[in-house]
Amino acid sequence: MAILIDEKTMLVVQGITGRDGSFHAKQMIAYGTKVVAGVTPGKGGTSFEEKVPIFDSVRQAVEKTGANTSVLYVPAPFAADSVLEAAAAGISFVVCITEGVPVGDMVRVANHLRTLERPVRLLGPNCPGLLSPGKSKVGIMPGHIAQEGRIGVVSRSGTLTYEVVYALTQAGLGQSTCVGIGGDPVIGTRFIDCLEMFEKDPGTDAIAMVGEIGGTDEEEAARYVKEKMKKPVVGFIAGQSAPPGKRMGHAGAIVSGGTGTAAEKIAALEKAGIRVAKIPAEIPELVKAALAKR
Amino acid sequence: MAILIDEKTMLVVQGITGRDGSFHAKQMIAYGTKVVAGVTPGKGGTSFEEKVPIFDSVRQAVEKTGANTSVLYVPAPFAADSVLEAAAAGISFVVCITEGVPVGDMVRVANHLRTLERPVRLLGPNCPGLLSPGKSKVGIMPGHIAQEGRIGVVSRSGTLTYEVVYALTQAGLGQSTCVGIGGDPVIGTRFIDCLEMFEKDPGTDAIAMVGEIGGTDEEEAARYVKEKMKKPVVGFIAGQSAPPGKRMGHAGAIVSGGTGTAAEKIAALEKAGIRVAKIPAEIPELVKAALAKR
Amino acid sequence: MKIHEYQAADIFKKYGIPTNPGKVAATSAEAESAARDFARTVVVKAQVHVGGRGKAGGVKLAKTAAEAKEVAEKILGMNIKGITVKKVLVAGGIEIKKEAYVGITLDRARQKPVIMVSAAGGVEIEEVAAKTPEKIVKAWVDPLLGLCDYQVRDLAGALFSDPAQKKETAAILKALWRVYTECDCSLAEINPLVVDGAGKVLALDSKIIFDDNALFRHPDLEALRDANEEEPSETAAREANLSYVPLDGEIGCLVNGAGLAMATLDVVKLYGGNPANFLDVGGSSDPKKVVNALKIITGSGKVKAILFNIFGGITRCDDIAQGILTALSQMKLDLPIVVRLTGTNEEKAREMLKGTKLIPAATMVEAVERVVEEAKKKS
Amino acid sequence: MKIHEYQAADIFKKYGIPTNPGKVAATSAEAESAARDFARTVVVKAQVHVGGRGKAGGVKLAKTAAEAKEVAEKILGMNIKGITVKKVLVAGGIEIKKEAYVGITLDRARQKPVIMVSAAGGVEIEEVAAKTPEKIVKAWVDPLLGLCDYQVRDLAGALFSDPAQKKETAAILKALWRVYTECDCSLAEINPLVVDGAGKVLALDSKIIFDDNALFRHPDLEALRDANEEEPSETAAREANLSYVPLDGEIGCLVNGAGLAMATLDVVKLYGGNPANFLDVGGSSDPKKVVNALKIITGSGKVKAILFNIFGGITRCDDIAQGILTALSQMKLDLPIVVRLTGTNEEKAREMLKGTKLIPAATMVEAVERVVEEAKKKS
Repeated sequence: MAILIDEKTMLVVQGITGRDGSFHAKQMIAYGTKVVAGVTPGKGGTSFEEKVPIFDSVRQAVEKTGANTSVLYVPAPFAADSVLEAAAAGISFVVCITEGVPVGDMVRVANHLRTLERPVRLLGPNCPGLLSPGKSKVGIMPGHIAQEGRIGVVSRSGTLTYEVVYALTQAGLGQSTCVGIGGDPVIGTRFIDCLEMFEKDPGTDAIAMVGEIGGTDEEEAARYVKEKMKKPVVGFIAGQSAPPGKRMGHAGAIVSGGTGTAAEKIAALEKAGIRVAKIPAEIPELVKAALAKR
Repeated sequence: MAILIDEKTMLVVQGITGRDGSFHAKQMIAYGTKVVAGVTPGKGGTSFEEKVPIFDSVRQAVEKTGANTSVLYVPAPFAADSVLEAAAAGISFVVCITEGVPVGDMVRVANHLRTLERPVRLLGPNCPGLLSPGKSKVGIMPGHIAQEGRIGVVSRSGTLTYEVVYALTQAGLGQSTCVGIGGDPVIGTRFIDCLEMFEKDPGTDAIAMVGEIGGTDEEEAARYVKEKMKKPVVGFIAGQSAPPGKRMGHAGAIVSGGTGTAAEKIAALEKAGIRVAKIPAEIPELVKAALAKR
Repeated sequence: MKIHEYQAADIFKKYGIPTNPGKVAATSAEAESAARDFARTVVVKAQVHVGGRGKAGGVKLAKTAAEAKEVAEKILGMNIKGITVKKVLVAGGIEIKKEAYVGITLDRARQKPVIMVSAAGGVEIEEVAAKTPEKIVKAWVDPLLGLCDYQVRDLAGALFSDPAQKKETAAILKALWRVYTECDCSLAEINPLVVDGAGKVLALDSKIIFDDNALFRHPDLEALRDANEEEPSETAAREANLSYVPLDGEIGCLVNGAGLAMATLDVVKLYGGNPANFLDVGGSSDPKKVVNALKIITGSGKVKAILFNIFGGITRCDDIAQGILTALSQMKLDLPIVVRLTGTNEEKAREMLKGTKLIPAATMVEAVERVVEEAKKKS
Repeated sequence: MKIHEYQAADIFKKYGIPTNPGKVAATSAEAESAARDFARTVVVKAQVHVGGRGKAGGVKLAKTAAEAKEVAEKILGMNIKGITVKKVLVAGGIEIKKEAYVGITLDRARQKPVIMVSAAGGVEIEEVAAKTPEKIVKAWVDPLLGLCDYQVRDLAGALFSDPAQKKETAAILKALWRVYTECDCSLAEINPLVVDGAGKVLALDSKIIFDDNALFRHPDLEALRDANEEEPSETAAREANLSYVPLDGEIGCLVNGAGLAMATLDVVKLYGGNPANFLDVGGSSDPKKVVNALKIITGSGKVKAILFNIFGGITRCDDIAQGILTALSQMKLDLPIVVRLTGTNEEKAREMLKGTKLIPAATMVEAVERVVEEAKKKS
């Protein structure tokens, strides 16, 4: 089992003819993801790698191929519109890889998606996507670092996620699904959403949650773990040595007005009974210990 | 029994110190409606008729008095904002009497209300309000023409509603609730909504539905009656002699692009098995006949 | 509120929509001079607030300035669907490669604006909708989100395949959406939207209808109103704040409330009469309003009998009766007047009318029967 | 992106927010001349992109032009939180009757903009929030609906009771909302918003921070950037499209990915080292990027050892190793360099580094231990 994507995922790639889109479309196809369609306005009627039909719009792609999930590799100025297009076309899960999307655009999109009668989930923006090992890979995560298993991973970052996933794999702890939720201040799917899905997923035994400075999502997640969850969660928070007021690469990774520090987050996690790793490499041990305790 | 308003209705009057607001607040109090608060920005802390406390905002009124319903007598330029204020303040039923509200404003408001997690129902704008005889009166309908009973009345107009209600009363057919949904092209509560509520209301035996030219709400209501309703419905459509392209008083009463004619509506109602009165005075007979047939 | 094609074109231009430049002429000499400036074939178009002017002969080509003068002479003063043509628009003729339709209006059922486009331009959209609905592509706009780029792309793609024309059309659609929302339109339409000889996309005809309810916040648009396009009675009614529509019959109707007024006309017709008008006199007992209403209704000289149909509601019937009597005392009116008053104190009101020349009636049907009878007596 | 007070005030003014007029001076002579124009007491304010300039002595009153010159002399060149003051704003002193706070920012938890107002103006809002949170009134704005009049009324009413001041404040709040949304701000703040001697409401200090992600659509705002406010290394990093933050330590860090970079700094600290910087070098194997990054990191001369921490991901580690080697061959760099490469072909990559002066490491911890050791050797 897995969350969000699995064998039933029928993917449409928005921006499939772009540099990143075409590269990662190939990677996803090679991994075994069912890439059923691509979209590039003006290139409808052609095909990608002579296998995947390309359409002018997501609506057409959904009508003709039954795609249920989309992934976006479109430039930042057009990302919000592409998410809205996917949502309106009947896609129920949209993964926005694009980095540098104006925050105001995402505020509008996130609030709009919440009002739809038919629920549409957004992952990202500014995220590496997600991976259900052996089932499906949507986004840019390297498939080879992961291994099928029963640990859920949820993280705000990219390569740090890979680091953790790889460490788990090397420790013999395979993953149910690895989700990169993205490093922007406003994102579609948050820690709590993933924790809730992992809690319900019969294929997941424990969760590794990788947070970072900025915002209060980790604190809210900690409360959620304490109040609602039975499965063990272990954590890591990046950015303990980040100076206040500086954006640490991710638009959302900033300590501002004294809130969002790593110390606060670690304290909140520990208060909720979550073991917090000091270094990423420590996560597999903590997961093993948590599983042994059950 | 009744729909939308009854003894539990706790009313706040928005614009209570204006000419119309104060006049009808008195009328409603005299009828027995529980008017618990008034709102006029800048007059908070004073009281209306030394009985009803006045607040600067609906939020304050709801906090202090527990009002659950509001009625608006505010000028057209401010009506949309007042509806939004009431909705945000926790009011669950907003009655907008105001005439002449820009259609664009109501399009925004109607679409916004639909997205709220806590449902907020709007009645109107450009409507006479509603009356649950013997229980509560919200709006501007004359109370004395109605009588407690088991007929539901729903209508797009004002005085024509009174005409029908009065005719029913004189024929010995009391009413459960009389609802004026308003004559604008975009309104919060439509025929279908009222029909659904009347169908569920154990205090209602039959429904008189008074439509008019413009739009297709009567046609949709007819389909609804045929497919979903067990209680008898009788109808009347005003505007058979209206020329096309002319706005007949109500902003919504216009035959445009060849649609919205009275003939079409009458045909749709009859096709759905609804008896349609030729003149308003015929409605009570049709209701009696329908009740007798059950 | 409707405005003229040339006024709508001005607004479109202001929002960046390419239009076909033209000049307005109120005389044939002006038309001739305008045509001379163009120095090529021109089209002379009647400026009236009704559709179907082409079929009515209100749109003509002219190859020379002299011909333009001649044509304008014919069109100016022409009566199209009851309205006299006072102005023509003279515009340079252009080569038309393609004709499409784009328009934005309110979808009342969905309570959302809808953008409609059709590759079948030049004919009325209602006609296309009736005969070949598959030729219309629609997109509904979430009014809180606004028009999205992907929608614009979709719509433009439904009209043209040439990338440049798609791009120009996308820009036009975005601008048209801005016109629609920023000017509080109930209709913003380009029909036809054409591709000209140079391959450029432009609006060849421009149509806007404004939401009357929103004009209070657009004084600049309100100023575009052309009172020439209304009957004088309509102008008078508007200025007196009365909701009024002139009709063809001989029975003048004064009713309180729009729905009741519509129903009253229906009953008059059902009982063999012909209403002269729709008029909502409102709920008050103000004699001045009644005087204004009576003057407007009887102004045409066609009215043979008058019907008051008033449902008292909260206002007392005796007050209303007093208002009517006061109004009638202030004007000379030699017509049979039937008065139906229902509501609080209706008996007292009927009592008051006794001994006057007003004919009281207890019900709507009774009143209508009586007024139809009175009108027939006068025929 | 932060901008100066005087630049923010210019934007506020353009949107109709009354501000206290001032003049920018880059020299004490300019400050003197500006003060002379005001011909009354002036306030001389350091223009720097950091808070707390008042406490740092960067804001002073001057009764005469001569005194203004003197004061400006002191403030210009002053170092406030690491930044040298290059400009001052000279503004006429005004009588302050009341001081309030108004600001708009994003509430990340609710994913909606929040307007905060407080009658306790003049102090930092974080301080008010910490000490007397009940003094802050908040309103969350539905971004699709926009700011509503009832919210504005509520907020203005929370600050002032005088009707005229409420009305002025309402207009200011509406304008501030327009600034916030139309300019893609992450913060738009007036602190203090004051009532002056004449009873008028105006912005006495103006602060705006723009969303970096949205600057591409605001070239006019991007042009307001003051490179003087950055360290030269920051400017160079920005121009090289590298995400970089200078820190105080001696271990230069080149990491791919922001999260991994933050974690790397944390591990360096945990193992007793001090990172010299945060730097995300990206996922590619482009030698040019590496050269730029190394130049930026080593520019200060403080760096004693360098750590590459690269998680290969989809890019092959041997490619990355080749990129690093090429980069190093293009520049002279006499520092110990520890390289940790993980991912596809990592063994091959480590093989390639053998025989070079680069020190390979298999894990992050191993690499950090080694680089800390190397840096200590150099101390």
